[in-house]
Amino acid sequence: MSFEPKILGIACNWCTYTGADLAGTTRLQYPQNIRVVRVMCSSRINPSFIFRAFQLGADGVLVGGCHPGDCHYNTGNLYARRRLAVTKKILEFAGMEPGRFRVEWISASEGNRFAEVVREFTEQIRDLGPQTQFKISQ
Amino acid sequence: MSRIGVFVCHCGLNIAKTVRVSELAEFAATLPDVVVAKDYKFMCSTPGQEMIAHDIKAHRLDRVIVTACSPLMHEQTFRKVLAASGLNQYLLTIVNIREQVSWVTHDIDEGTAKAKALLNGAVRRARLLAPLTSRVIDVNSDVLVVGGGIAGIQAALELANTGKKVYLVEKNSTIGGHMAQFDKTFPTLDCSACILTPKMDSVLQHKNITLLTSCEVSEVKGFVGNFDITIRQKARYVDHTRCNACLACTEKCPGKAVSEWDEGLVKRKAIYIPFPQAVPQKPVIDRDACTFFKKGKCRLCEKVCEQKAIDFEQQDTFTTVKVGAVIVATGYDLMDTRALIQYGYGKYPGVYNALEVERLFNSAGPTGGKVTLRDGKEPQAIAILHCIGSRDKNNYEHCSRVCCMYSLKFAHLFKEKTSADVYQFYIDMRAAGKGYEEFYNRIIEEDVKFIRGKGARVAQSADEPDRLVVEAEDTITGKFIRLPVDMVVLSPAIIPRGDAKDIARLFNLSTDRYGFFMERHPKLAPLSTMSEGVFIAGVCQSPKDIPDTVAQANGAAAEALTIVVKDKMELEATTAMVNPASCCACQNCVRVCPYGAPFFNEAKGVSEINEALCKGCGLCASVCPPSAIIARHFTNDQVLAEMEGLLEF
Amino acid sequence: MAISFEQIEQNLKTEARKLLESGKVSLVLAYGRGYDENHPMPYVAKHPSDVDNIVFNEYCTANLARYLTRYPRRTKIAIAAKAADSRAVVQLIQEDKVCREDLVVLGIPVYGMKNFKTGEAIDSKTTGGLSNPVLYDILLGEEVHGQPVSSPYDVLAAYEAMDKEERWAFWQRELGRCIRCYACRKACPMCYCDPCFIDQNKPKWGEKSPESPGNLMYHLTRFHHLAGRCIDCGECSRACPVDIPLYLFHKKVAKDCEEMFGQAAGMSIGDKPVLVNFRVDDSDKILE
Amino acid sequence: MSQTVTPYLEMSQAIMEAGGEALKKCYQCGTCSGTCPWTPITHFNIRKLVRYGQLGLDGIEDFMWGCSTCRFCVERCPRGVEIIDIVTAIRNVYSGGGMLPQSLRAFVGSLSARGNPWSGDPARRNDWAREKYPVYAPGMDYLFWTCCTVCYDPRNTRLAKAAAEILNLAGVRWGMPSPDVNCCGESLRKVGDAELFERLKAKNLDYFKAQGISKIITVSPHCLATFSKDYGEDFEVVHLSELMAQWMQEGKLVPKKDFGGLTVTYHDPCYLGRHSKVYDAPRDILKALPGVTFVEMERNSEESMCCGGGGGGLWTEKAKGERLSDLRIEEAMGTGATVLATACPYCITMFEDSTRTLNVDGQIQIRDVTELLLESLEISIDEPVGDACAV
Repeated sequence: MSFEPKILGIACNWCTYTGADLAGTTRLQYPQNIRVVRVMCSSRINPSFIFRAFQLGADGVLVGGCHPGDCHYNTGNLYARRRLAVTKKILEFAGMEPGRFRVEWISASEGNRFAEVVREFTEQIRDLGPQTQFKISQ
Repeated sequence: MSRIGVFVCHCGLNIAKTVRVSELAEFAATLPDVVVAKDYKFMCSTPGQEMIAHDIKAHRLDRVIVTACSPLMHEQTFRKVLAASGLNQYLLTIVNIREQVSWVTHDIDEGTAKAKALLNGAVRRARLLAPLTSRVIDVNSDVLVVGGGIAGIQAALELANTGKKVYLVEKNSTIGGHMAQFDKTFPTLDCSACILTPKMDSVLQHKNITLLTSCEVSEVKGFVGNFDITIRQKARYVDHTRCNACLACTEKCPGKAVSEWDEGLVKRKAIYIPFPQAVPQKPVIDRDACTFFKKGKCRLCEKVCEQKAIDFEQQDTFTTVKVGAVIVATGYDLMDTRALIQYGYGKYPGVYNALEVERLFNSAGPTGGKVTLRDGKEPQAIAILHCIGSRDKNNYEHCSRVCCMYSLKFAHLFKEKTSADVYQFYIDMRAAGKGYEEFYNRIIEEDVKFIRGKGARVAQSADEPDRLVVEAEDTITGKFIRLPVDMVVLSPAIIPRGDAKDIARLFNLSTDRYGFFMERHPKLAPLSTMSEGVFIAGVCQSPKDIPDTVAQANGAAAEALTIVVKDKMELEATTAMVNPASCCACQNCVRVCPYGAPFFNEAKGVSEINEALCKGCGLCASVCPPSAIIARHFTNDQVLAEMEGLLEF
Repeated sequence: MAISFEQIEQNLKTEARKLLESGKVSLVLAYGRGYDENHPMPYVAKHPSDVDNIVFNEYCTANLARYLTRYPRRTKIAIAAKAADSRAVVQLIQEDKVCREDLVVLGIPVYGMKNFKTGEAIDSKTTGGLSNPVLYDILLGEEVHGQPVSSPYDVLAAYEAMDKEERWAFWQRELGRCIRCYACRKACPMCYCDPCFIDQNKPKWGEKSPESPGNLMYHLTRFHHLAGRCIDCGECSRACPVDIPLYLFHKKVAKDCEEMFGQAAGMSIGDKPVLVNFRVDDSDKILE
Repeated sequence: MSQTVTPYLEMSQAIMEAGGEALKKCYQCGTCSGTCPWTPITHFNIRKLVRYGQLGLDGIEDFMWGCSTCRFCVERCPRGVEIIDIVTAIRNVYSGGGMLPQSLRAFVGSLSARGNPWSGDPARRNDWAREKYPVYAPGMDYLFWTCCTVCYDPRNTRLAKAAAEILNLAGVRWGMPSPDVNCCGESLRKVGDAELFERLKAKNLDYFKAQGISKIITVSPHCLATFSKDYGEDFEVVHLSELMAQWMQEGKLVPKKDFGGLTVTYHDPCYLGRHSKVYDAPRDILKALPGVTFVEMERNSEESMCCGGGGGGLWTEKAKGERLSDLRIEEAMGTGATVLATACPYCITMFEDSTRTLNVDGQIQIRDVTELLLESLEISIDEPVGDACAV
């Protein structure tokens, strides 16, 4: 059986989650490997959420937030940008493939873009193969 | 142990077509703590809702999971079902298997598998949910309006007419703002005073408006619905409760100072009213110009005042008012163009800025409405220079928006009042507005000369020393123009009031790079700010004309009304709180919060959160290294549990 | 110019005595003798008579800023601070953990300090490439000039050059040895949380027993918590009983932060820690 | 003259790639052309040059050589366009295609063959010094960078000598470059020959590195500007006027000679003023000279007029009536000054030329601030002032 990656999405309520809904409303098709957790703002994402997701067996993690400047909470995503950038650097220095963790700004009107990013990311993770480094074997 | 009910919706075929809903319900029944799991055609229909309500009672459910469309669609609907059944509404979880599952795949196996994973996550999260209660607070029914220009006047009157009590704070001794300085308004050329002074008078007369001139906001406490605003009444040295506005004092006063109202073109007395139609029409003493304050002798005003209203001992006083909402309408200043040495403002007497020219046209102005130069002569040639400091990276990048139109108005008035030749030096003519293009055409036909090229330099004429020359390129012909004129009018950049930064700090408003107040959303919330309950109107937000300002003022009044019309309001329940036992006093939360909700309690040595200000974004929780902050409804363990569930299958 | 440790010790004693006698401070954080010459220990002088117990030699590597947060706010403290230590002081001031006006910083310009376990000089590894304190009230020696300047990040080259599998294996091996004694966080001047996230049960961020996944969670999260705050004193690594080179990871994160945000930790008391700050024009490239 | 044209965007693209990226920002308001000193007196129009560049229109050749890179337009541009970069890029693109005016061919040729614009023998670069002054050796405080113009142009060798004497009086350890160096290349870069510029620069940098040079003094603001902006940041460059003003303030140089009521005005060289933001130092020096009445021209400091010598203008022939230096001389004389002081060898050359063609060389003298200061220190360089102009 071919490898079906597990992808965790974490999306902010106001932009990316709404954009993902729009992708549905407009019936855009994308792979079903992504499972989205809704948070109110991308700034809610604790770096440990990401580390934990990989330990729980996620093959890839995609974070979505409002475009910088459009944050529902004004500046939340500007903090998130810095904090998640550091998270990414830590993962990479620990030895993880850089492609497994990705942050994208997707607005509520960009259903198309949400679908596109998910398609592309899923392909990328499929190519990288299963994530075994962090995963805690049961 | 919780008792969870799972309700899977078919949404007709919308879901059922690509998710095997009955299989999903059967799967749900196998998950921990799930005591009942059902599927139904339309869960949001009345029978669907009744089924949930019935099962809550029948199965003594303490958690409900609805597996249906996006929470953005029906979360509220189902929350009401829970509330009606005696269950806390925050114990509801929605699993989005329509927008994010059934509609985005054609493969029923894939759809079903993903739905199961999502549901698994939801069950794990639901077990950890806690009931939340929104705090309900009383709402102060009054409104504060800051700034007594046309925006503030309009907003105050609109609100007062609905029966709400309004405090209108103005830092000057009269209301009216810049509009009261104008003679005519574009494009209709109706008299500014004729349309404004009745409104000013209504403010004074209105039983619901408390007019606070010579006042400034000095402290803001509280939050939406419950602001405590401290207002400083600056000493006027005239007891306005006694003064009968006979103005005998202003006649006798020997003290002189430049008239701010007339843009420094003339002098006024030390005890004065700024202009004849000022509201209130009672004088104040300018301490810096008063002979008594300077030399300790004089008191002429006191001698002539029959009402005994003069009070040299008066001090600043402070009062606190309670309001539910605030409208900020603090207006604008013109950029100080002296820094642009190439235009010679402040150096050549023939160079004027736009507001000075407004005063020259005004019949109550320094020249009685005659257009004369500082030496009393009538100008023979006049150049109006657009975009001075606006649209300019070295100064202000924004377009000041009204200059094109007022420059046309000036041209018209110059033509009407003098026999001068009038030239406009412009980059682009911007006449987008009702009747504006027509006005532009009218001015062209009045034989005003339009030179398409930004004025580059103003200098003294070499041949006629009392005249000026304007240098520019006419970019249409590519010719260098050296134009002898008697008068140059600069249209300077419109910028926020010098003290806008203080106002921003007081009300916790964000500003753009130049200090204009930021709206919450440029399109969908143009009058709201990041501070709940504080609204903005007029040029303090960005340059705009009078019609737009008035429209904004009405809009801001309506926005404020939506708050103060209620007696009580519910605060956000999904706020953050600090667990003091874990707080390490790093104060990261205090540093990052866009709303200023967290604060450091020095006495206890821990951070605390003012829940009334919290909007529930969760930023503070993620920057809290010892996880001492609990972001309600999105707690660390809730999110982790959901992730665990999602990634299990 | 050679460093005279005796001179520094002498100056330290003189200043400490003056400060305690005048009542300007209620305690002086310095070094005292351990079980032998080569193992000095942190020492708190509270009375002028304690001053005689103060020592200073090349093994006084401990970062005394660690102890600043142990005293009630507003305690007047004098602290002996080498270059990296002074950056810790600055960082703590930025974080409002201590107030500038409550501190007398006794700056020690020095190089050639030695790891008390190995005797090896620490200059190129864990001093942030600095010899002189960035903040002080009194300098206990002449500023050091003319020492070969090395980038604090030079030692990273070998690790950055590894491919990701090698690096993963390296850290698996190193972090896998962790016995979860938490000496690293005890020694760290920036680890002042109590309780630490890893000690919590709700949520349980990671296993508490010394096995790989829990170790990884603890250390990676700690690296994040110290991002933009670690001042490269190297105390975590020297404190580690199993000699895990934690300083390498901290250094890498510090380097990335400096590159991305243009600010190194603890250099200026007016700075705001980079991860509780932002610039509107931060580039999205940092996420790539 | 109406004709149909088609935008040729490949050309516009080429200009942007050559460093004229700022083309995109311009909104054609005419501030540059309204500010440009050339617009009133020649057909050169800087706005049109940019416009033609934006659309890649034919006919750009008519405009490309008029700019003297005085930076007045750049300072005023509301869009922050680096207009000089555009001019340089356009010249680079077109002169690459062989379109170089006749007068500039000798200039470029000399730079290419001899490493200086004056067709001077490279080996005789230091002849002006007559072995009186030292060549730089490692360990010295400063390299005194002698501009090609002060080495080879007879009038300007006086400036070189004056500067050398002042350096000696100030007591600094200094040396001039060995003949291994060549022109700084500033004007050449503005003329558009980026390739040759890089060659000249590399040779100079090799010399700087080999000698371990860290501090450089220039008398030409052109060398100053290009060293500080185009040569990297490995060394510190300063214009002599700044040091002289500092030394006077420190009391190291004390003017003695009373000039007895001499009226002096000062012309800000574009490359010292607008390019390098040095306005006060030369004025401070002049004001401190005993018996000098200092007067300003109307256009001074940030608003100073250009002499026309920058951007290759020094080597380009201009018709009478189209010379900025003539206008500037008239403006200077209008103040009643009998000495026009400046601080740039290019300005000196341009103005001396104008005083002769206007036939006013008896009424106004052109002096470098350095020369005036040396005179007030009562040191004369061993050469009569009078006949220096003869070439």
